[in-house]
Amino acid sequence: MNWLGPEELDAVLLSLRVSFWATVCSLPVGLAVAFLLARGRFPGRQLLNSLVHLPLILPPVVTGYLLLMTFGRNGPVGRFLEDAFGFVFAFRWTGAVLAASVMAFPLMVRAMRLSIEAVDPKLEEAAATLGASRVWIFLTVTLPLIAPGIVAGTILAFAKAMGEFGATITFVANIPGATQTLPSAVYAFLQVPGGEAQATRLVVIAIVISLAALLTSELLARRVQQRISGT
Amino acid sequence: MNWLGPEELDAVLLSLRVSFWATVCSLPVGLAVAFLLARGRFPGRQLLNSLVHLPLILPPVVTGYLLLMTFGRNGPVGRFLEDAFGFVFAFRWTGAVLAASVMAFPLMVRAMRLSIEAVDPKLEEAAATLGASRVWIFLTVTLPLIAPGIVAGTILAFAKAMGEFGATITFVANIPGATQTLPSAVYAFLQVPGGEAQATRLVVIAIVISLAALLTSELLARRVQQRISGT
Amino acid sequence: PRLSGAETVTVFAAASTKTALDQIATEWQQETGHVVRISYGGSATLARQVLAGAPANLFLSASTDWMDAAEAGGALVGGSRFNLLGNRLVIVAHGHHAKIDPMDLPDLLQDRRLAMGLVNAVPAGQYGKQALQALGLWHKVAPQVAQTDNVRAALALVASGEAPYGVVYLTDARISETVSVVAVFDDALHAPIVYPLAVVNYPDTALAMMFASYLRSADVLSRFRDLGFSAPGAAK
Amino acid sequence: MSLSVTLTHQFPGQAIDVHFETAGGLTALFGQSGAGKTTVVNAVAGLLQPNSGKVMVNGATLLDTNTGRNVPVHRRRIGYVFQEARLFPHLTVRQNLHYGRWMTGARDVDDAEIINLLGLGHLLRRRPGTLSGGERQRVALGRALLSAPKLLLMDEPLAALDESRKAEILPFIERLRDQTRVPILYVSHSISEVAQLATTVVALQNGRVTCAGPASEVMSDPKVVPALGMREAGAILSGHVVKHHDDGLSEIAISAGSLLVPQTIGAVGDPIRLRIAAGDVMLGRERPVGLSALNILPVTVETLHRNSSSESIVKLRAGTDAILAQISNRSAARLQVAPGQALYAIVKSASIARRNSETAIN
Amino acid sequence: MSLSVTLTHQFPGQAIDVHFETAGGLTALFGQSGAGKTTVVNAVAGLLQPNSGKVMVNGATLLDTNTGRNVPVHRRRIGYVFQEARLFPHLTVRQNLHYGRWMTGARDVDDAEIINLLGLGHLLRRRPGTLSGGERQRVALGRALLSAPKLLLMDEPLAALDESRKAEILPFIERLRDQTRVPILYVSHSISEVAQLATTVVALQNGRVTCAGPASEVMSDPKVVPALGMREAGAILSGHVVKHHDDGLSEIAISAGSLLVPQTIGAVGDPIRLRIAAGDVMLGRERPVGLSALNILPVTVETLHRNSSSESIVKLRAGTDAILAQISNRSAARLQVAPGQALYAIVKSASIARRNSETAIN
Ligand SMILES: Nc1ncnc2c1ncn2[C@@H]1O[C@H](COP(=O)(O)OP(=O)(O)OP(=O)(O)O)[C@@H](O)[C@H]1O
Ligand SMILES: Nc1ncnc2c1ncn2[C@@H]1O[C@H](COP(=O)(O)OP(=O)(O)OP(=O)(O)O)[C@@H](O)[C@H]1O
Ligand SMILES: [Mg+2]
Ligand SMILES: [Mg+2]
Repeated sequence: MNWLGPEELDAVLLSLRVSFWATVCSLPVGLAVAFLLARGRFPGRQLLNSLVHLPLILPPVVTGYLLLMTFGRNGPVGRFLEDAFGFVFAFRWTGAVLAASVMAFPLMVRAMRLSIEAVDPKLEEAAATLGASRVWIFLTVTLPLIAPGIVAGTILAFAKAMGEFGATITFVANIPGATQTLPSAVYAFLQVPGGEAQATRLVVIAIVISLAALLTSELLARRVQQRISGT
Repeated sequence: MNWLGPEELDAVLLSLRVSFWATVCSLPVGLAVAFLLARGRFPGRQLLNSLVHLPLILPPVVTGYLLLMTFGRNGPVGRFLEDAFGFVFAFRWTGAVLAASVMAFPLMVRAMRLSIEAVDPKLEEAAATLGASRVWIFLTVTLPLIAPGIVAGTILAFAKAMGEFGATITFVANIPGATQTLPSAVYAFLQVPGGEAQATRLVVIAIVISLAALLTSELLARRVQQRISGT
Repeated sequence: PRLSGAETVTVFAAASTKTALDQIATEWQQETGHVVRISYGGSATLARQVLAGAPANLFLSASTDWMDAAEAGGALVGGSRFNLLGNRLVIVAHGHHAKIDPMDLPDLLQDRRLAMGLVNAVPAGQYGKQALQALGLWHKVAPQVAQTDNVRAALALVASGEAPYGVVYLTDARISETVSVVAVFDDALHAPIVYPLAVVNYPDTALAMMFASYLRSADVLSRFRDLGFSAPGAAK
Repeated sequence: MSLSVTLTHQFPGQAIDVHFETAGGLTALFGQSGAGKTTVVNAVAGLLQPNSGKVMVNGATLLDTNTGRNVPVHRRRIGYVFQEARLFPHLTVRQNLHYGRWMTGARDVDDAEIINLLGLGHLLRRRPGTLSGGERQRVALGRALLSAPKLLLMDEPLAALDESRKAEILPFIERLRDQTRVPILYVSHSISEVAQLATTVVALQNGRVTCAGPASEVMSDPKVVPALGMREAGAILSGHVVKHHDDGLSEIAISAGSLLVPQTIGAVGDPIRLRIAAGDVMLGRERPVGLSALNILPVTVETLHRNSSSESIVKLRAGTDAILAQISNRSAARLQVAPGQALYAIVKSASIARRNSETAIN
Repeated sequence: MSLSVTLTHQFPGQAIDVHFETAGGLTALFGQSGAGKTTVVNAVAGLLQPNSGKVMVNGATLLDTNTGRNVPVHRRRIGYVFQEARLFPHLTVRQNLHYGRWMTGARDVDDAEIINLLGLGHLLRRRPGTLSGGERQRVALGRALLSAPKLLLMDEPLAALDESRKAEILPFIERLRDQTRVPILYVSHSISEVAQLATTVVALQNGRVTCAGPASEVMSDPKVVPALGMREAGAILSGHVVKHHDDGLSEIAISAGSLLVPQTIGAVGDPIRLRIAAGDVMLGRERPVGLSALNILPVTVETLHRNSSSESIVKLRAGTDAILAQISNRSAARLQVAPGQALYAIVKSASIARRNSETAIN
């Protein structure tokens, strides 16, 4: 890709990495939360629900600030993580992963939750009569049946992570090679007169990558659907 | 609300208006697109699908610019609309509605589509044997059955519209009383020394409004679910 | 208070001028009965909007480049452009901190971060880069620079202690309690920091002209100075 | 009043190739699990697009893959009772029942009778989610009946119902069959249902028609019976009511004389169909005396068909009617049953009652 | 081997209040649609939490709302054949069948026999989505049987199956009943199924037990029969195989003598249960001659129960067994039937055959 400068290539690769890990890491958490929200009847359920939706409601910059206050070096969680595990988010690509995950979380959880709510509990009952414990029921019945929701949640999260900008740059800034994601680079180009051409190039790359992921997910979903509905 | 300045009150009311109309206007379109994507088998389906996801993939600023280029006074669609109907999006609150709709569209469509895909076609067949045409089947069987998805899509869209900032400020600017939404106002406060307190106040208002909407939607969804599953 | 015959002037202004401009606009409104609406945003966004036919009567940019772009696009009323304000670039540190010599910055930083606006895109970042280059420090600190999409975000990184030092405008640094100004860059180290103002080629320029000349009046300029801005081109 | 179905369809691993024509009435589709019954019904309904085929109802072509004609499902005016109930979960029972009326604008159907017949009165406000299996099936039945169909498709409509409920519903279906011009395609595994209801029987096996014809012929053909997979052959006789006696018996005239059966509905003179299962007929060389059985008919042996290693089916002529008797081979030998021989057929009145239109089945 | 169920539960508009105890074997739950059969089964399975109740199986308490004991569903080791199949749509037929084995680690179940019995061999790679109704039910049956259950719950497991398939499966269930210690709770609307299978019959009506007891007693109690809603009373006799004759008949010794029935499985000396429906028994004052019926037993009238305006049920003593005969009131009058009277009961061998364990039902 000789028409991409090294910094731009870095940004593309970083965005891919961030989006991938944001998606992968939020998957199990998202699934658990979706399950709790769909099935759980516990006090604080609506609180959790609200919390999950917060990144959607807040302007991204605000989310970024809140992340900074919480997960930054001097934030309560950030300090704990650093002291206990030596794990740092600030100015690291891991922070970008966190920001992208948080921003994509409501989308992922909603998709999964819708699917979980559509699962016929009678099938889970049938599994229980056949000796499956709750965990096994989840793994062997619920999980396969909500595959469409998982695929949808995953692709939404990935796409959102690819496009996330406001919270990321506020939380982990823009350090070329470390935290400069594709959207940050695009933003930078758009801030200088005449930078549109370069911005466009990067945007096209982002679109191509995301759409490839999207089409793959569609194929996957269709295959899952076919398996369930017959043949 | 004497602790809210008139400008801030304007912003709150405008955001409410924008989110309301963004949600209401994108509902039928979102439903139609979700239906096409879930059931349609036409060439260009994947193109439509990609288009719907675009606002998620693109950094919001880019989406805002694209809207400005397309629906602005000098943009092709914008000029046509103004010439033909005297209808202007750019720098009007209607433009904020458009921006919020576009940004919320992928979330809404995905939620509805998941629900549509979960509808048992056997019930629709049964309706057909009883004399229901496609439209009637949709209205009397499909639509009620996808109510959970519609509720989810609606609340996602509303929350997203309440939080949307990047595309809106880029497309319609930040004119108090005309296009200054809550997130834009928050942004403006955050840009100046000492504005944090006011920003926080506005953020809290945004959260309260959105969570009220969220809780209402949950109640609604639960009632719908109960109706379907029995009693 | 909207009087009969009151008109509205819409100003597109760089977000960093909000505190000052809001106060001054309010005063003018009270004096004249006319209404000022100010849309704050990034200079790039504002310029593009002005070029796209936004209903702006006045454009106050934080960057000469974008004012140039607007001018080149024919969006401005010829001859109305005027360098309204200037600013100073400073180094801030987290918490109460003794003054430093900018030349010590690399040593003080060690492997920690220096917060700045985007050095190729945000004006404060661009000026900061020029200054550090002029001091011969840029190649040393460049790998440590954490860039943000606006100066306030850079300041926030310092305020939260995430980055020990940052390069911001004096206007931003002044009233923050969690940061202290530890050095002020010499004006000579970077291109002059100016906020050009121009009347936009939008119907009814008369009121815009009127407000523009109000802003340029000596009284108002001194008010701006009280609020931290310096005179434009105070540098050579 | 007619129904004509031709269709071929290839499922992965299962070919369906079916043709039959009936003069209307109730056509029973009979066959083992997986034989293709539901497939045929779906094709008639328009829910399955067969590879090729033609479906005509009362002269109207619903589907013809040659001409490309294909009436959309919702214009076919069918009432389809699905094998699974397929109720609308978001509608109440009442709304489910009225759905077809609502869609077709047919206001003239009297729902009270059907709601009553199906015992749905106390369920009308409920939603299907918590109905019992049989309740669900009754609602499905009601929903199809109330849509004022021009063609009724019923796929095991009574499978989940108890005997007494069935006994109430069967005569209603009989009346539908006899009093309306609505052809009925009826899938059932129950011989007694088929025997009571069917005008025509179409037997399917492995996606093909193995035998088709008027019910009275098919079900009394001893050679066909094993092929049908029926464990119970039997004859269907037509007669008319002669008298209702005081002791609860009715006298029915048939060609060979008269039969006494438990009180039936129907006024004197009304025609009636009776079924006598082969297993319920005893043969005697002499007219027995002092026996509880009330019906003793002189008959002539037509054929003797050895059905299994232990049993035979004897086809007897009684007047102009045929009667079947299933007897052990040992009895056949002992009575020296041979074509042309004159015997007495002995049938309990209750055995007839059990299979006639009033009290039905088991 | 025992099963004891006590439960009360209040649905909106329908109270369930049931108690019964059985000594194991197969307990048939019998009753009209909506009577509460599935509710009882669900409570035993643990899928319904009754307002109060106690469920014990083979001495183990599965549920006791007094002590708060409630064994989780998946630890109850039940095999539940649901009224609707409830197959896992994402698994193949084979995976569905093996699901229980997989979950409980029970490897010792021989799947070949059951797959064969249920005719599922050619379906193993298919997914449930496109199975026919009967195929689905067979898979559901197989899935429950293959989970090596300690308690079998079967809710109309054969309702969607054809007669010949049923005839193959019923003897299998009989063997389960007789050869394993697995209690079976069996819901069915088919009297013949119940008659053939049930050790104990529990009749439900409107959420209450109207009658419960050993099958042979309940089904031969003429006073109970109408309450059961059964159209066909009958006696169940125990005997043993004496001889298999060359002409395809088997001789069965019962207390009153011997009966000839079509060839049965079972070696000489094996015990066997026979059912003789009241409708299949004729009475004669004298021993008839020249009749095709092979079984003529001397009997004594015990009671005469007027069943309806036209029919009576006569309870007869044959040796130590009871036999029921359903005759018309006219015949009863003509034969002057009265308690103590000596008569002959005449039964065709085929009538017995139809209800014994080999050829079953209709
Ligand atoms: N959740 C519920 N709410 C209200 N009524 C209910 C509920 N569940 C069951 N019922 C009612 O309780 C009664 C018993 O239901 P159940 O399913 O046990 O019947 P059943 O004997 O199995 O009938 P069938 O033979 O039709 O399957 C029915 O009338 C049913 O409508
Ligand atoms: N889409 C399909 N793909 C493959 N095989 C199919 C498909 N649909 C049906 N079949 C097979 O075609 C055969 C006929 O199915 P059909 O549903 O018509 O049977 P049926 O006669 O109604 O049986 P039942 O009495 O069990 O309901 C079955 O073996 C079934 O498995
Ligand atoms: Mg079928
Ligand atoms: Mg039931």
